[in-house]
Amino acid sequence: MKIRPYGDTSNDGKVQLSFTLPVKAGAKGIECAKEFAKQMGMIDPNVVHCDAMGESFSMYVVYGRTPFSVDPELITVNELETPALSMEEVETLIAEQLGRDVVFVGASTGTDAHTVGIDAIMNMKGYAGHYGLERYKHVKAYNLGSQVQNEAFIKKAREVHADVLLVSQTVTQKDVHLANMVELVELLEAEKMRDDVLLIAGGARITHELAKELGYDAGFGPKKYAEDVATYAVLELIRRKNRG
Amino acid sequence: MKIRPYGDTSNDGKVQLSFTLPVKAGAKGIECAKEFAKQMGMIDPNVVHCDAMGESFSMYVVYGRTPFSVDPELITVNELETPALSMEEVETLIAEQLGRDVVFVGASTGTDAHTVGIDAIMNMKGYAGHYGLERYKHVKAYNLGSQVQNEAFIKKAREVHADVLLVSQTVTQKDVHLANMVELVELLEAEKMRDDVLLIAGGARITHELAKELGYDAGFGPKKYAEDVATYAVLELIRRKNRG
Amino acid sequence: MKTYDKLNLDRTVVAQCRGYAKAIGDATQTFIDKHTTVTVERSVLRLAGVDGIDKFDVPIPNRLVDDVKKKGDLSRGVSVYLASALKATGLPLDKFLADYREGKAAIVGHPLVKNDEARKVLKPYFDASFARIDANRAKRQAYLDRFGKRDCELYLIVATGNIYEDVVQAQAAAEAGADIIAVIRSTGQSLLDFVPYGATTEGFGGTFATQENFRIMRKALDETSEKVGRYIKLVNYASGLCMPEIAAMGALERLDVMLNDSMYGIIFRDINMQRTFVDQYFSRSLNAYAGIIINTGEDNYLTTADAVDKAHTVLASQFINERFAIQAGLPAAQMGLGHAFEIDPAIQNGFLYEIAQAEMAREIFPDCPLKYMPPTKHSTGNIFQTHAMDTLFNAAATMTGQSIHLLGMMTEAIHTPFLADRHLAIENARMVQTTMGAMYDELRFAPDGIVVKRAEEVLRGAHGLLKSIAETSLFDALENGVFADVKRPRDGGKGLDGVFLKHPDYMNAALERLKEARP
Amino acid sequence: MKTYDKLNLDRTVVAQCRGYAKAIGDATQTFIDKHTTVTVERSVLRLAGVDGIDKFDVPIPNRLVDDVKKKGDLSRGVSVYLASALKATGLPLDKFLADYREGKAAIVGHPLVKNDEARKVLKPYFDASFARIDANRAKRQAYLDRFGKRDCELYLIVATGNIYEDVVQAQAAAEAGADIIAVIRSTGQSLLDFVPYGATTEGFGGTFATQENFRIMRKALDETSEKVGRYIKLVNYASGLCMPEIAAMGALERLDVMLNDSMYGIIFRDINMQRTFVDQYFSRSLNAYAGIIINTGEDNYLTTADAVDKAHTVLASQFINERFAIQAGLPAAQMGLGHAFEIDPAIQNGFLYEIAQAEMAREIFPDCPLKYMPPTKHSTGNIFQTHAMDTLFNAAATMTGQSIHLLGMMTEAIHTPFLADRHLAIENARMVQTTMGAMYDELRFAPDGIVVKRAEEVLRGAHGLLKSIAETSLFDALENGVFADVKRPRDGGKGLDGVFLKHPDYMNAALERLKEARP
Ligand code: B12
Ligand code: B12
Ligand SMILES: Cc1ncc(COP(=O)(O)O)c(C=O)c1O
Ligand SMILES: Cc1ncc(COP(=O)(O)O)c(C=O)c1O
Repeated sequence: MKIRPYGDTSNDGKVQLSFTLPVKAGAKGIECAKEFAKQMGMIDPNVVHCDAMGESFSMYVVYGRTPFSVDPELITVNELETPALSMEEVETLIAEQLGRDVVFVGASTGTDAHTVGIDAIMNMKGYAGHYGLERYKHVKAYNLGSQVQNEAFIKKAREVHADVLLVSQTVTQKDVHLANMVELVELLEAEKMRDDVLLIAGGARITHELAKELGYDAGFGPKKYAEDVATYAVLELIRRKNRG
Repeated sequence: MKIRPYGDTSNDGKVQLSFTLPVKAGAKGIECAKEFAKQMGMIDPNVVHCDAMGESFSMYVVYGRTPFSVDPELITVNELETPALSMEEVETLIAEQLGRDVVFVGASTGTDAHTVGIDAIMNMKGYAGHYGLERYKHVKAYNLGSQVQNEAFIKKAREVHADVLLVSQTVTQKDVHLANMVELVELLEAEKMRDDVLLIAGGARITHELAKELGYDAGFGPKKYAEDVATYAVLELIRRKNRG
Repeated sequence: MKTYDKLNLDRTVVAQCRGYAKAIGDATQTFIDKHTTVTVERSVLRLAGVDGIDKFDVPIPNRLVDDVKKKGDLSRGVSVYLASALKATGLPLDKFLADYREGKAAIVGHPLVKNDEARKVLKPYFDASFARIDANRAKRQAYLDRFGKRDCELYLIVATGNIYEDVVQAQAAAEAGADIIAVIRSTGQSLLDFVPYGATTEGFGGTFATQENFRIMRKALDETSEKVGRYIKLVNYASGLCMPEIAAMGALERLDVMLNDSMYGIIFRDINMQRTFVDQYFSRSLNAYAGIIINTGEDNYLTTADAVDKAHTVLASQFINERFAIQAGLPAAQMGLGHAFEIDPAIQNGFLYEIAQAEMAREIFPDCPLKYMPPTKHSTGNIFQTHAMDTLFNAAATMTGQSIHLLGMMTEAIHTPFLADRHLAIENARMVQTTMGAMYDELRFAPDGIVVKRAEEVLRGAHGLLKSIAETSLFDALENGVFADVKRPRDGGKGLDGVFLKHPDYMNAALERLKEARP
Repeated sequence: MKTYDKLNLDRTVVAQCRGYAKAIGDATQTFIDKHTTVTVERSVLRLAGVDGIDKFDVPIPNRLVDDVKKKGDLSRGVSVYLASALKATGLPLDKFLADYREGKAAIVGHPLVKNDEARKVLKPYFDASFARIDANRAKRQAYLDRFGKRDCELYLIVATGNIYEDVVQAQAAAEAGADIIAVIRSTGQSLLDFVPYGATTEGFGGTFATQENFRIMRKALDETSEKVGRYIKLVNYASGLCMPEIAAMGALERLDVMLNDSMYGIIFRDINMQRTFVDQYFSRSLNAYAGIIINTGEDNYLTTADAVDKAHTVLASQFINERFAIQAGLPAAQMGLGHAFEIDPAIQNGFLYEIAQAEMAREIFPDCPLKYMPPTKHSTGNIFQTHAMDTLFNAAATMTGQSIHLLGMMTEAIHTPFLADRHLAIENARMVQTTMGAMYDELRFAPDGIVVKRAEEVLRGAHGLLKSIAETSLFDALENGVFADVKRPRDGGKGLDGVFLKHPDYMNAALERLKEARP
């Protein structure tokens, strides 16, 4: 069954839109805004607010109906479907199925100085009530911190025989993260290490879809915790082991 | 020259969108929201917020780029272009060019009980520093208040030989104003009075475009005051008089 | 909730205000006691169990009262006519009504029984309705005992025009944290001299208040109450030409709060003042009996009059509404006097005036569940700024310990609320209530500062106004436009033709019971 | 702005805190005075008028200092090398640099002149730069005399990465009401051991701090100042591996405020602590001379550490930053100590803690233009809720009389600010400042209430922490992670290889002048 946005009545298709135009505020600007909203498919867009921002910019708030609809049945979710196991379950899995320690190396790479995300996943105390990897039995977790250059990251990974690489990226302006994430894949390939590790990315603006596109094995966004990534990684390592 | 929305860089085309979908919050919902945003033309829409509203609804905030552009040169403004004269200028015009009192009858019609708008235009004290029509010399202003049925409105107009009818409409839910405004035009036509009066509408959600569509002579929205409507009405009456 | 003396208000002045209000109320009550109205009589019928419509959709209570009005003498009251008809036809009420509908029985034309006899004939019917109301009251109390009640309750409106969409939205709002849900009425309903019937889906700017709609929403909210473990209160509007009848419907369907102002209809709906005074008395007497909290409409004054200059009219009106409530037997705990946060945010120190006024209301009416209304007049299409303004309002409510907290909507200037607007409004309010937690207990104001002085000024203004009204009359005051800058003639407005001077033998079997039940 | 004693703080404890901070500062200063760094020496060159890059984009100051480091003895300081080279070649500085660029002249390999001689040789060059800085200071003062200054200044950031877009946005923000504009730097710049050159358009998360970019923005804001009749202050960041050089650039280009913290680089950029302590001293000495207000970075602590549990670390750090500022000759009026509104809004009474802390900072540092930072950590993609949270922050700032008020953005959790985000943030803040106007003068807190107790608790915590640091050393404290929950080894982090123990004959011609000028 197709669904449409809901303002205050089923299928009314109502949405709210706001944007800035590089024109002076006024009647002309309002018409431009309306025209623009129509190009976005809005029917009878209602420009409810127009405000001057200096001489050459103006902002608009628009409400209106849209004709579009989406069928949830036909939508595929580009997200890992693995159910998260508990810390104890993951520990048991490692002990029983891998029979050795799993080595994670993580960092906030490139020029990115945000550590709270990677710390949330790795640090003993974890985040929002979810313990980090350092607390897991049978896990060796190396958290290199932030601003770690890809070369240094790989060097450490080789040194400690990493099974899993955890890359955290927070700054995305001008797509700086894309360049940095792709560089890592290229370096790993050049070093012939790509197939020896599970390569996992995470961060506020990272999606599984994006990570896959860039050549990573998986991606984790907001509200993902150590058990999510641990479950995925351990199950995948087991799968690979069994595959031989 | 074509213009596009401005986020933080010229022509980046960035807009903000929010809406509700009748689905449970979650990964599926987020994909639906993304798909919907794509249908609205957004490129790489970024669903930055998803929140549950009970079991069967969820709301989304989306940011993203759009490919659309508008050429302000080609946009026609559906607004009255008449420059507003001052109260004194209008008074002089009436005295010199019409040589008689101009009669305005105004009301908030139908079931609409909002009077602040029509009072802003008509009452002596006016609104936001703009005197109302009652203060104009050579103007007779009858403000019938609110919840005035179209029949009663027409009756009064006939009684006082109105030159101009001022209709205020504030409640627009389920398009109640459209039905009411059209009814007035039909009644006036049935009474053969339509050509004898200037028919003017106003209100927060009224545009000149809409008023024209419904068969009115003009429409006035927010931030329009007595001098705007008086200027338009008096100039139009003079034009009609001169036309004969 | 604890109250403080933060403003050092002059208690003598407050007592004098109450004195003037009593004088005003007493004078008006003399008028009220001498009159009845068509809708008061229709409520009597409704409380006797009369309901339904004829084939032209005219409610049977209207048909019956019109009959008495045209062919009998309504100044005797409808009670005696109904009793006489039942007596004469020998039919039980339901049978009588079935015949009446088919034109086989009439309410007039029978020999009129004595008042005492009438009381006896009608007793079983009233017993049934009053028992139902008693049961409602008990059920509400049971819910409250079970689930408790928040100190400051969040009050949200739904207004889709369609009762079934209203249900969806009301339940979503309650799940998101709303404590009280009001179903806004369609534009124009308050001017109808009858109450529409059945479930409705076609209102404008709101949904018709019908008994069936009340029932549908009450049932839905009871379900949600169980689900969320909080008793969700239901509100509708008694105001308008049918105040008493809607109050009766509300009592029968377990509404918890009803908008009911002694003057709102006069000022904002141009309803005749004589009609309104009589109607508000009956409807409030009923609200009192049913344990329904009333909400008065002083907040509306500030949508047409200036919120700084006319703040004292709000306070004066609260004293008057309090007085009328007392006269109708309402305890303070059921007096939800209204006030509002409507000062232009562009005014320097406006927020200080707001908290002065809100704190003042708290200190003067410490036992009343005050209804605090959000900014509306200065909301614009800038939804972000409006949301910020609502945050300030939420802060003011928390800083002054308000009890019924109506939420502002970021789309106030645009449309009746969308589902998401309401959700965001609740989130905003919850955040403020949490993070500001004990702010009310914590705050003090500079002695002789702006806040203290403002409260004093407003109280003095109200005192002067009440004094001058007491010296003339409330009728005169309304003719002179003291409230909301709106003038209303004593004999103007809608509904005067429905007001009747009572016959010396007038009898109202329902009102008698309501009065008897007063503590 | 008037200050009050609303919290009844124990002034003895405050004085003891200052005592411990002095002990900590004195001990650290002993270390500082013994050392110099590559960037301190490069600043000396910059203040002598050395600028420009070679054909590989390496700045000439870096080339020269590297030469001395490799082929000479940097522990003598670069002053004497430069003077000796000028003396030996007989060239004026510009000619010498032209030759040097072409490989025709060297800074090392000349007989070293005596320090006194060096001072004499360099004097005219320093005279020129210091005169320029004096002129900047005078011009700023003239602007302030002409236009006045708001009590609470609104501080906005631009961060497009492109200096020309930054200009557009900064001007729009100033026209909308911003008083202070900060150009955020590109990620990673603080770890560069050189300062990029020229106008730049390609930063990430911010725009490179270059002298040309400073000039472009200063010019644009001067134009806007004239237009809006308000002096618009310009901010950039001195922090990082090039603190002293950027401070020099800021002094030369009339920046008004510079981010300059004695420990931020250590904690948040993993810059070596020895390096940072030496660098902050030189850069602050320069800021002091140039009349530039510094902004410290305590607010950042609460982005990684818990804002409730670790509030006392903010206060302790403020005392330390105050002490280092005093040691560098900064008057209180130039100490923009940082603090922040970062408590999770889901915490009961969090707002009360916030105002306790903000009021406490005001009362303890009454003459400092405190920099108050908005919520960032608990901002989410829910732009409406974030906007509401920012309203509460604006309220807290107004309620506690803050002086430099950084605005929160509704898109904090999403992207660096869009033009409209900034506009809406200003509108929000202006509204709060207007409607809450005199709130700071008006408010009092319950004696022994939550606010008063919270302030006492935080002060006591800071007291204990400072005491323990004074008993060991600041180096040890940083090794133990007392600030922001981050631990840094004394010999770890970036830039240690740029630190040098001074030779007994070390001479720094620029620092000498800065010290002499201290009141
Ligand atoms: C804290 C913070 C800082 C701190 C960082 C301290 C530190 N040591 O980390 C400080 C103050 C130093 C800072 C500095 C800067 N910041 Co900053 N900062 C933030 C802030 C407020 C919170 C980020 C955070 O800690 N979130 C909490 C964590 C737990 O969430 P998370 O990172 O998403 O992590 C979760 C998931 O994503 C996932 N995850 C994350 N990584 C990984 C990795 C793996 C492998 C997996 C499996 C999962 C995973 O798990 C976590 C738990 O669920 C955000 C704004 C905001 N509210 O989001 C801005 C923000 C991220 N910063 C920003 C910027 C631009 C900067 C600066 C460049 C400029 C400036 N503002 O000064 C600087 C320089 C930083 C640099 N060189 O990189 C921008 C980024 C814009 C963009 N999209 O590009 C933001 C969005 C603010 C803004 N609107 O401008 N910042
Ligand atoms: C004040 C007010 C009331 C007051 C009205 C008092 C009165 N006597 O007018 C009261 C409290 C009684 C009220 C009641 C209701 N209201 Co009301 N009310 C408002 C409010 C807050 C302000 C409207 C206002 O006064 N604006 C100021 C005036 C000056 O602006 P204006 O009308 O746009 O007029 C200007 C121009 O448009 C123009 N203009 C207007 N008319 C004309 C005519 C001519 C000829 C010309 C030339 C120009 C002109 O000139 C004016 C000056 O520039 C708005 C929300 C908001 N902030 O906008 C809601 C609002 C209009 N109300 C609304 C509703 C639904 C109702 C109710 C139905 C439900 C309820 N909330 O109880 C009731 C019933 C009303 C009914 N039967 O019609 C909705 C309408 C939604 C919609 N788009 O359909 C709004 C938008 C609130 C909301 N979001 O739900 N309301
Ligand atoms: C006391 C009172 N009654 C009624 C209403 C609404 O009435 P109506 O249904 O007549 O529009 C209000 C409006 O806010 C009110 O305050
Ligand atoms: C004192 C101080 N310096 C510098 C910065 C930013 O530094 P960087 O350019 O190193 O990211 C901040 C950040 O907020 C700060 O508080």
